[in-house]
Amino acid sequence: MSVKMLPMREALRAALREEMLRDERVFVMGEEVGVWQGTHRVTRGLLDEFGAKRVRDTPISEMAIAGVAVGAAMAGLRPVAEMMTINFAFLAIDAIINHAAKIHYMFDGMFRVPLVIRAASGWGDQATATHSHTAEPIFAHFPGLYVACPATPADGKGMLKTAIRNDNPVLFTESIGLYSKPGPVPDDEDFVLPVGKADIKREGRHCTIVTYARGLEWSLHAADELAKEGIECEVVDMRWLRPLDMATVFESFKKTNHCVVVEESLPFYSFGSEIAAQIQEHMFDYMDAPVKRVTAMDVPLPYARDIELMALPDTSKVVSAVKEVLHV
Amino acid sequence: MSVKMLPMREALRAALREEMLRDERVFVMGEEVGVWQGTHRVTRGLLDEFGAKRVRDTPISEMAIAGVAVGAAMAGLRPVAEMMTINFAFLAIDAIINHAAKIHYMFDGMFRVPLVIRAASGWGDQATATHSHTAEPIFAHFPGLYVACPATPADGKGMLKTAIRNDNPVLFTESIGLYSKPGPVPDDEDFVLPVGKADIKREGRHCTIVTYARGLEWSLHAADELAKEGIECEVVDMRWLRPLDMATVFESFKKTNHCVVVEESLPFYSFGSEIAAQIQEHMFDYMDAPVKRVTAMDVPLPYARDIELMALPDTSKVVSAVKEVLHV
Amino acid sequence: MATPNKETLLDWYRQMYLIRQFETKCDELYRQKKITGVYLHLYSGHEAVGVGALATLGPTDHVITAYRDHGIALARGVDAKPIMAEMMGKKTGTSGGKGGSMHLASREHNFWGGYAIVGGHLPLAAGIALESRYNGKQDVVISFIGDGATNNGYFHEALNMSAIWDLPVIWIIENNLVGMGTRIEDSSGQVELHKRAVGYGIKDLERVDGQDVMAVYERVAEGVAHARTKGPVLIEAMTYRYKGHGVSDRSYDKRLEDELREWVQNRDPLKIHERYLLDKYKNITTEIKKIEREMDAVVEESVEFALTSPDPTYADLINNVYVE
Amino acid sequence: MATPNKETLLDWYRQMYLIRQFETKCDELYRQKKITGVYLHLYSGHEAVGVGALATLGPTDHVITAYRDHGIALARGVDAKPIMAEMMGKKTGTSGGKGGSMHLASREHNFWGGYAIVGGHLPLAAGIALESRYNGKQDVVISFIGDGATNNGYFHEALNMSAIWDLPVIWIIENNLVGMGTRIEDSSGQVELHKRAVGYGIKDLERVDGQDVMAVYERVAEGVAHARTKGPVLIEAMTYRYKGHGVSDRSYDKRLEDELREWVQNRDPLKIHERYLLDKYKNITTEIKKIEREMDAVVEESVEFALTSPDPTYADLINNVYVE
Ligand SMILES: Cc1ncc(C[n+]2csc(CCOP(=O)(O)OP(=O)(O)O)c2C)c(N)n1
Ligand SMILES: Cc1ncc(C[n+]2csc(CCOP(=O)(O)OP(=O)(O)O)c2C)c(N)n1
Ligand SMILES: [Mg+2]
Ligand SMILES: [Mg+2]
Repeated sequence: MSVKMLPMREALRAALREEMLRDERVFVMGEEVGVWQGTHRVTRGLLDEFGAKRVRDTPISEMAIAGVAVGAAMAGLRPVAEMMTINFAFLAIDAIINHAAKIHYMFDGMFRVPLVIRAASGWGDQATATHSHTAEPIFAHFPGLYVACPATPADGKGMLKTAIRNDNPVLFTESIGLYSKPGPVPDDEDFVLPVGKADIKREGRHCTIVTYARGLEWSLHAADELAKEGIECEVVDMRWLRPLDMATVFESFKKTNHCVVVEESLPFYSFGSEIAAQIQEHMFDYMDAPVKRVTAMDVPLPYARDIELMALPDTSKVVSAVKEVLHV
Repeated sequence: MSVKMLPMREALRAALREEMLRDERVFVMGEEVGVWQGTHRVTRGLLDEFGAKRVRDTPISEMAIAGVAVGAAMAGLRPVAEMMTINFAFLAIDAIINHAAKIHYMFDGMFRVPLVIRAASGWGDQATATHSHTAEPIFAHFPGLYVACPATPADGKGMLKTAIRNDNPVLFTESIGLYSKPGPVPDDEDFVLPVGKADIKREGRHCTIVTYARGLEWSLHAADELAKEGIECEVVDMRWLRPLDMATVFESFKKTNHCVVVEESLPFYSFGSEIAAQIQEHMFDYMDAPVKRVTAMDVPLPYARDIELMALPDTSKVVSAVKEVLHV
Repeated sequence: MATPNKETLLDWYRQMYLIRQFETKCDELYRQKKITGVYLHLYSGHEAVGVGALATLGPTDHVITAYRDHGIALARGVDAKPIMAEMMGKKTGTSGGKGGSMHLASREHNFWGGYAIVGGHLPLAAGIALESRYNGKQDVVISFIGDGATNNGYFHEALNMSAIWDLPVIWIIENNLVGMGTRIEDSSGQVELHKRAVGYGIKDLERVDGQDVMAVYERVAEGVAHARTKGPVLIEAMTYRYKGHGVSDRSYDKRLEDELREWVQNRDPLKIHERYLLDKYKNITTEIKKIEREMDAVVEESVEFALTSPDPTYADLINNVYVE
Repeated sequence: MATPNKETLLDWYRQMYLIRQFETKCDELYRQKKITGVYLHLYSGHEAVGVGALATLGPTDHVITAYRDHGIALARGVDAKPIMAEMMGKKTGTSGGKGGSMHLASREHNFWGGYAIVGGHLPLAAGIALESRYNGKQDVVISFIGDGATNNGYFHEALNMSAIWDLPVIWIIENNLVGMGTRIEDSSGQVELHKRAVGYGIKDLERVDGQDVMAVYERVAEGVAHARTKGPVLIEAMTYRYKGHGVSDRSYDKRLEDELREWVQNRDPLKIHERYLLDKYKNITTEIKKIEREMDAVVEESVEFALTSPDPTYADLINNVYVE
């Protein structure tokens, strides 16, 4: 299997393109996905290649984008609907959690909703309070939905292909901060990754860092720095917020007995809350120290660059947290 | 101060009425709040007393109900907007979290949004998957908003009055399961309760039960049952999911060294997650056992009564959880 | 469009009568606490809209509606037994007892369901229509809409999207003058709701008397013809609900007793159609009575079936959350 | 409605020129990385809409808009200095550097802000108008709306609510033919957006040439008169954006160079108004040039002010989350 270096956005595009070639029922819809070539350029070139039937520009109608995609999926198509950013997905949250995520159950299996909702997520570019959400943990609160949050181009490709082929609705978030980051990507049309499987991105024995999406970069950099001081971190990339692969976390924790959770999102009722709650619940006897969380600060996010960056997690905050749990 | 026995809905109505009498700027708006007398009868009689200017029936337009209320609040009124149920508040979540909760910060204090959004929350009446949310923890994820969730008629009255007088936007949820439950309510126009203060509803020394809203009833009943076996539970009613009064929880936990969290909502990324995460983080040395969570089951909720009730927390589940953390 | 023959006209009567009896029975069962829960919205009074509209469709066409869905399911030909079983939350119900009254559906009838979030099914209708166009089919979708639902963002976005993509949807507003308790004058700046069509460049098929099954049939047939090859249409059917908003929410309607009496006495869809049949065909009374007795039996059987059906179990509670 | 005198007409030119220069400077500063971030949406090309519309208002009236808000702030009389400081995220900015380009506002000018969620400010406009009616005032609200925003649920719900409550809002669509890259024909089933008024029973004041400040003024004045005592109106102003959607999103516009050239050459609001002034008044060139130099200086001063202003600090990051 050959491998290419691709930035995240191109890895995602490759997944879309391959799945569109593979299955006539797969189509893309959303704001500016066609003529404009995609706000984040993920869909660049697809309109030219596949035409307006399969690459559908929509009005600024988030409720309908999600809702129409649900209907089309029920009827047998396999829509990949883009929410330009997850901020606007709030306008579609009813269609996503009350329709996409509930229809299979509510009609006891009569209908399926094989739908992917892609949404760019994250902040740090002065996009200000309304445009700086990383709200995927909120969506992952609700059963019936899968929530995929890749951190590397290879995972991006493999997980998006999985999401498209899966018969369940998937919210697929793409970190804005990762779109341009390159990584090796398998050049294989059948490279798919299992739903709900976490991945150990670095092995180590002193502390487990649990993270996802953009948090992986900060975590790996922190692990590099800490390694210089002889502290070996195991970095678990959750990849999916639902289903949540706690087995992999527990396995790691049994070895390290220490844990830091790293996320780009807000602190309360969030990703880190759930991970920490589950660790203390199921790994109590293995805990040498409390789980610490590194998150965004609990404020609506401001425009001015310097103060915005103060609110963002970063490598040094992860390093400090690991040292704190290890008491070094 | 005299006290009256009132069911929750009447305690809430008394709060609305008193505040409307006290302050001309306070008005009520929402679906069916006027002519129909309120879906849950909380606003019964208010249209007759205050007229259509101050008791405003709206179309089925949740986005606009919340958004218009935000604008009116910015301009100096003090709207109390009703979302018939929190399920429909999903349609207004953008207006609530991106507008109500962010405007004060985003314009650096230039505007204030003294707004209360009331929403009935909860399930157990065969309302089915789309109509059975208890999503207040999701809203409490976002800074800029207060989230109030009273469990007793007295708290309902005092907290609603506080919410109306406060200059910040408050999501005020009312448990459907509690509307008809009576309790003693101070008959005092100036009975207000502080924002973000938890309340110990029962003292005890063996195990702390942290809960809110409808969970209080199950918790108190469980505490009664457990008391018969000599197990004394301290029941902390959080009352506000934001700000979250962890100090009261920690105080109790230092004494009991054991904790069970009880909530009507779903398990993942929720209330119990946050409480458990904070306890292990700040109270590690006091923990004799992991915190256990009693929640709804992680399924979209079904119609059929028997299986619906299987998914709901109840007293016996709380009793078992307490025994489990106490190893008895 | 062929004028319906006697058989068809009688069949419409049969359907309307079945719906009326079914709903009356549901009401009774609710009061007897054999149907439980908080939501049960009866179609009594609306029969001619559902029956007339669905009479225009072929089996590969599609239907979708809101929570006031019993009559739509019956008019689409779904068996009364699983419908009644669903009311009682039984395993044999259309949705295995998990959806309840508001969430009836039948995949084999291309009846895509009742939906309880006001407006929530409107984009679903457009999505189902998209599949038809996408796959080069001629199938159309009828989507019913309450008058109250037309003020919701979903209405706006879904109708607009159906317009720009020329989707084959017949949007039918069932205007019964009221949301739960809010009168249309108090909820819509434009009380002639069909006029909203112009905002989307959708063909406006105006108002039709929703109590006259023949009028509904003719107007919707015109809409179906347009939708099949061109694009969406909007029709506003004027109707009335007889049993309040839902069975647990009737108090307010007391105030409207006069209005209700007027509709029941002078604009009842069953009476109007019966009179039409009596005028047109001699000696049809016997046939009508026979049909009525048959439908009474269908309803009774459905109750029997539902009452004796098993409840769902814990296994049902946890299955079908995801497709495995 | 009095015909504007020379002073007023010159003042409009002054405002439009100021906006144009201010935006050109912002563009330059962005390219020099003195303004940073991803969002900066320039008002160049739209000047006559904002200036003509706001000329109809008194100081107690209200204005609200979306993220393309620099021109609206300037036309409302907000000082260029804090506006420019906000672009640079400075403590001295209109929003203390926390809102940025998309969130300018000034309480004392009753300018309620720019808002970045498409459609999100429309119900806010209605709410502000509600306060006016509630308190028996005569103040009106002008709410600008992008053409793309008219397809969003907020538009529908807010306009309808303004209609049923007779709220004093002048809804002005700034139709620049495109959302980000989506042409209006591809986003709206009804390309004459003002026709949506009928769906809400709102007074339809039709299309107006948004490049002619006088035409805008007259039409909006009519709208204001109606709104003050009666209810909402809808106006569609045809305009064009010169600098792409935002400064970081210009690529696509290359395809539209011909269209852009046509608007700049033949329909530029500054040129149209200058020609009008030159036709009407002799020897006005000197006055115009003088105004231009003054406004150039205003822009330069604003840059100087912004560049030398302090950044917000950690204390600002954490304050004003709540009113204490
Ligand atoms: C989004 C949303 N808001 C509110 C409700 C509560 N609700 C249920 S039915 C209804 C009235 C709907 O009226 P209409 O559309 O006219 O339908 P009808 O009941 O008259 O058939 C309301 C407000 C809901 N289910 N969904
Ligand atoms: C709800 C929402 N969806 C999408 C966006 C992204 N977005 C920002 S501006 C814009 C286009 C708006 O076009 P229009 O309303 O015509 O205003 P214009 O930019 O032409 O002034 C889009 C899609 C957003 N900010 N909010
Ligand atoms: Mg109705
Ligand atoms: Mg535009």
